[in-house]
Amino acid sequence: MKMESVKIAPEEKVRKKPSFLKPWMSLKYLFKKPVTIKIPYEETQIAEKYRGFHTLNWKTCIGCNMCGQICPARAIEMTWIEGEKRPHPKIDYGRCTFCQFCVDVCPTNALGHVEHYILTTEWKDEELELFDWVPLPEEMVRKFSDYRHPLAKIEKYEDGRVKYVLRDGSEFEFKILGYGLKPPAAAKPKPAAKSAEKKEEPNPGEKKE
Amino acid sequence: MVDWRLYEPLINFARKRSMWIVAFCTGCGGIEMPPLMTSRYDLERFGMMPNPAPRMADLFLITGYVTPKTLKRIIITYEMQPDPKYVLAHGSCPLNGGIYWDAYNAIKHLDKYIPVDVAIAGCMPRPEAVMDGIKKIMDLIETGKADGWKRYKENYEYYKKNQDELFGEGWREKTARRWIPWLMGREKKREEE
Amino acid sequence: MVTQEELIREARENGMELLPLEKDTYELFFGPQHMATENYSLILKMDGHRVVKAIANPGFLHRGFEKLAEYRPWHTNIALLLRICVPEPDVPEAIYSMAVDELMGWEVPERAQWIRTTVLEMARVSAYLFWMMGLSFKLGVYTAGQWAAAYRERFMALFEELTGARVYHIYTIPGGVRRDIPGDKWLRQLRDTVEYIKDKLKDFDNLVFENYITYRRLEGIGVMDKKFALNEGVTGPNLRATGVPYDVRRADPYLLYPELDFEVPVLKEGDALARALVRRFEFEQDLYILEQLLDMGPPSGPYKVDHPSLKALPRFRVPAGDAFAHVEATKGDFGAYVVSDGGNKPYRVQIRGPSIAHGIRVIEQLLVGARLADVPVILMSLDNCPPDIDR
Amino acid sequence: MAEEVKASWSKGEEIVRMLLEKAPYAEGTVRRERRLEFKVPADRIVDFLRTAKANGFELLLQITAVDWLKEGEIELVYQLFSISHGTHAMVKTRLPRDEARISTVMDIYPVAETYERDAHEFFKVTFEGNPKLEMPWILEDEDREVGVSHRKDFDMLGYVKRKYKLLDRFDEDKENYVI
Repeated sequence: MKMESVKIAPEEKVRKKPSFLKPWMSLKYLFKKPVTIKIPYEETQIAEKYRGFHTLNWKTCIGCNMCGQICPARAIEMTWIEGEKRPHPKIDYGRCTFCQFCVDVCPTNALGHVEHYILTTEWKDEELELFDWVPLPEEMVRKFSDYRHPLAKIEKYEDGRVKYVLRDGSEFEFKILGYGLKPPAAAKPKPAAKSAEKKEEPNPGEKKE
Repeated sequence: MVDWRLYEPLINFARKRSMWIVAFCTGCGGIEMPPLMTSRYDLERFGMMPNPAPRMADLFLITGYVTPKTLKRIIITYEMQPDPKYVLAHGSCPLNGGIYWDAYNAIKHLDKYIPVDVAIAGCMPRPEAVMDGIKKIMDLIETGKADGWKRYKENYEYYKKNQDELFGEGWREKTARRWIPWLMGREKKREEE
Repeated sequence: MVTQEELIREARENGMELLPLEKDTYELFFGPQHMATENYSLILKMDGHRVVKAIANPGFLHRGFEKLAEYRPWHTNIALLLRICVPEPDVPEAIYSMAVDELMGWEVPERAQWIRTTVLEMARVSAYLFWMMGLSFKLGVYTAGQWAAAYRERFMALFEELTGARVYHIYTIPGGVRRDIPGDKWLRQLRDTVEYIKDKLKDFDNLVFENYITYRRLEGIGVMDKKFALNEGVTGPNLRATGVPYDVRRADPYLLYPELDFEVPVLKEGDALARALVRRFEFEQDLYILEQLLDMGPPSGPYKVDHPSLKALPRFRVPAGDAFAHVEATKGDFGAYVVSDGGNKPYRVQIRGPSIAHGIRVIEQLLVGARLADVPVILMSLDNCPPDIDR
Repeated sequence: MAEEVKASWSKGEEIVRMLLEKAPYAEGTVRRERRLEFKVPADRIVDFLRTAKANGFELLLQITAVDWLKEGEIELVYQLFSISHGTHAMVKTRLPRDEARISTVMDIYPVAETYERDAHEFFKVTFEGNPKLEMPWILEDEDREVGVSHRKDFDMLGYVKRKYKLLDRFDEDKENYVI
């Protein structure tokens, strides 16, 4: 059925009568249990598919840059890693809006997300490094069940090596060769077949550093 | 002469347990403030409360993105706060621009203009994440590491230079005077009538 | 004792221009660092405790959405535009999606329509709870504010389950919604919550809406009449409180609203009390609508349009044209005007927030003659939302 | 259901016919149910809106400016809503881009003052007769001086780069990213 005409509420239903006594009725709340969640001692249950930090299956990521294209904040930068054939996304949580459109468009479902959402750091350069990472595989993130970011520290070295120190002390090390869609000059020996003349042109992503 | 350093742990403990917040919703994260302050998450357990007057407040929550127009007020408010004062930046936007990375009217790196002590990830951060940030700032106060206010004093020229670069010289006076002609001009017209 | 003229002359000699101060009036900068205004400023000219003149000073939250939207693909604009209305971010999502649907010529599947309607109604209920909290705090009834904030958390939890985020849901997309309903458990939870809030509404009535203090505080302040309200573009509950039965859900039906039964409250007075009562009744009606929707149950079928362009989102193109869509938000008539030139980005997006009408001229005129203590209450009774104005 | 849709269509045509009788300079079409569209020359916009308001279009929802760079024109869209007819109407008019001037409709819809201030700030359209155009609106004075606007030829990214100095990940060639 379609109601074309507006059904107007009768005025007496909308109006209320002022009263002196009725506010006292709320005294009954004195005897009720408080709704407060005592956070440091209690934990809230986060919904199952809460949009938190990303995870990346390094084996299935094909480096197609769909995530980089859809990202409204341009938080995703393709990163060339030694030993990997295709670039992997590096996500900057100083940009990310946790919309997870990147997860939606990922053609191989390599990019995913977990419920973890807490990342608190001091405002110091070495600690803010934590905000910019290549996501780890899901099982490494899921190890920690307290909804915190899995990393304790990111150490960067001169030669491009990066060491992720997880919160349980284990380490994860790889070497970043460069950024951008095109393979950087350092990665040239790997795909030896095609990038013979490509090495002349500088990689646009690299000059940032 | 009393050596105040002896009492420092005690003073730090007192500071840590009585942080009052400037009630200034600078951005979208302000919507998570009411749940935090009210019964559900109840920040008053930590001795915190929103306070209308910056003169009595210790903690400044930058709740989300900051526009230049707000930043002017933030700087003025921040300078009005008495001295041990701490800044907590919510979410991505103060850090690196967030989704407004190309917006002409949003600050990209807040740290250039005022010192920030603690950053939280999230867009917007859940109340639990904010509470985690507050816990972190409490730890920093207790260990004496939350020294943003000292940095602001020591590097005042640096911050001032950045602020002037963004807003132009003499922005404080200009901002205050901006509205006066509109308040007075109209008034004169009315008197004539 | 120096006279005023001497002061002015002295200042002139020193190269300053002092303005001739008037007797008994002073300027008061109300906000943005103020609890009541939410980063929005009013410049008041006061005579004692009465406002003589008010000037609204918006723009503290301006991020240039309309320009930014031209730089982002169609789809990702959802993640951007919902930031326009922070208390109910589903509304900008919905209007933008509806406008894009119209441009694409898509008929949204029934299940998606049901979900969208439910999400919009949930957003309305939680926004009304948020408003109740604000009003109670400004009236000094802190208890009710605490309740409202706590009850809103129940809806936040439901949203979290459904959409994956607490506040910025990014859920309604062109062509449908992003995820399906998590299951029957969620529907049961929603029904429980609606029942629960309905039960608690009596307590709100007792403490706020039937409280003698509320009536003394709200009655007769910020009065506007029908003609004034229509001229000033006032919409939503503020307009209905002046006697015009204009509700977008009835006047320009969208989604499932033609099939739903609800009453539109109308009062004649147009003062802050009438606005509060209209909002309170609408809150009740929204709970009733949610019950109806739950009785209807979500129709089976897909939850979004099956279209090849939805698989390659960055290259999603929209045929040239323009469309206008609007919905009834708690604050009023929320509209989006979208222009496409056939590219993969919008040519122009304009969002019309209701507060652009309420927060500038209406405030400026309603505040004249009001007492300073009433200013926050009038602001709250209009439910002025600064991000709408600034965009 | 189908008959109802048809009925409101014909209702829309009726409204258009009625309005066009009183304002023959305009052209009007029915876009779909509850969406009307009028095209009015810029110098008659005041007359047309006065006619429209007298004939049941009570609300002015927004004045949208659209910058058509290729045509060299600025399009103003007056979004009207009629509560009595229950329909939305877009009143479109075009102005030359270089000299965008139009007279204000403040005396018909007072709320237009606000919308006109908005359009003036972001699209540099001058509304003659609006006293508050130069009043500070959303942008700050320093932004106004450098000419921030939402017009299509405003180089936003360049401006951001100049203003905030720091924009990483910005110099990459645009082809890689759709944005």
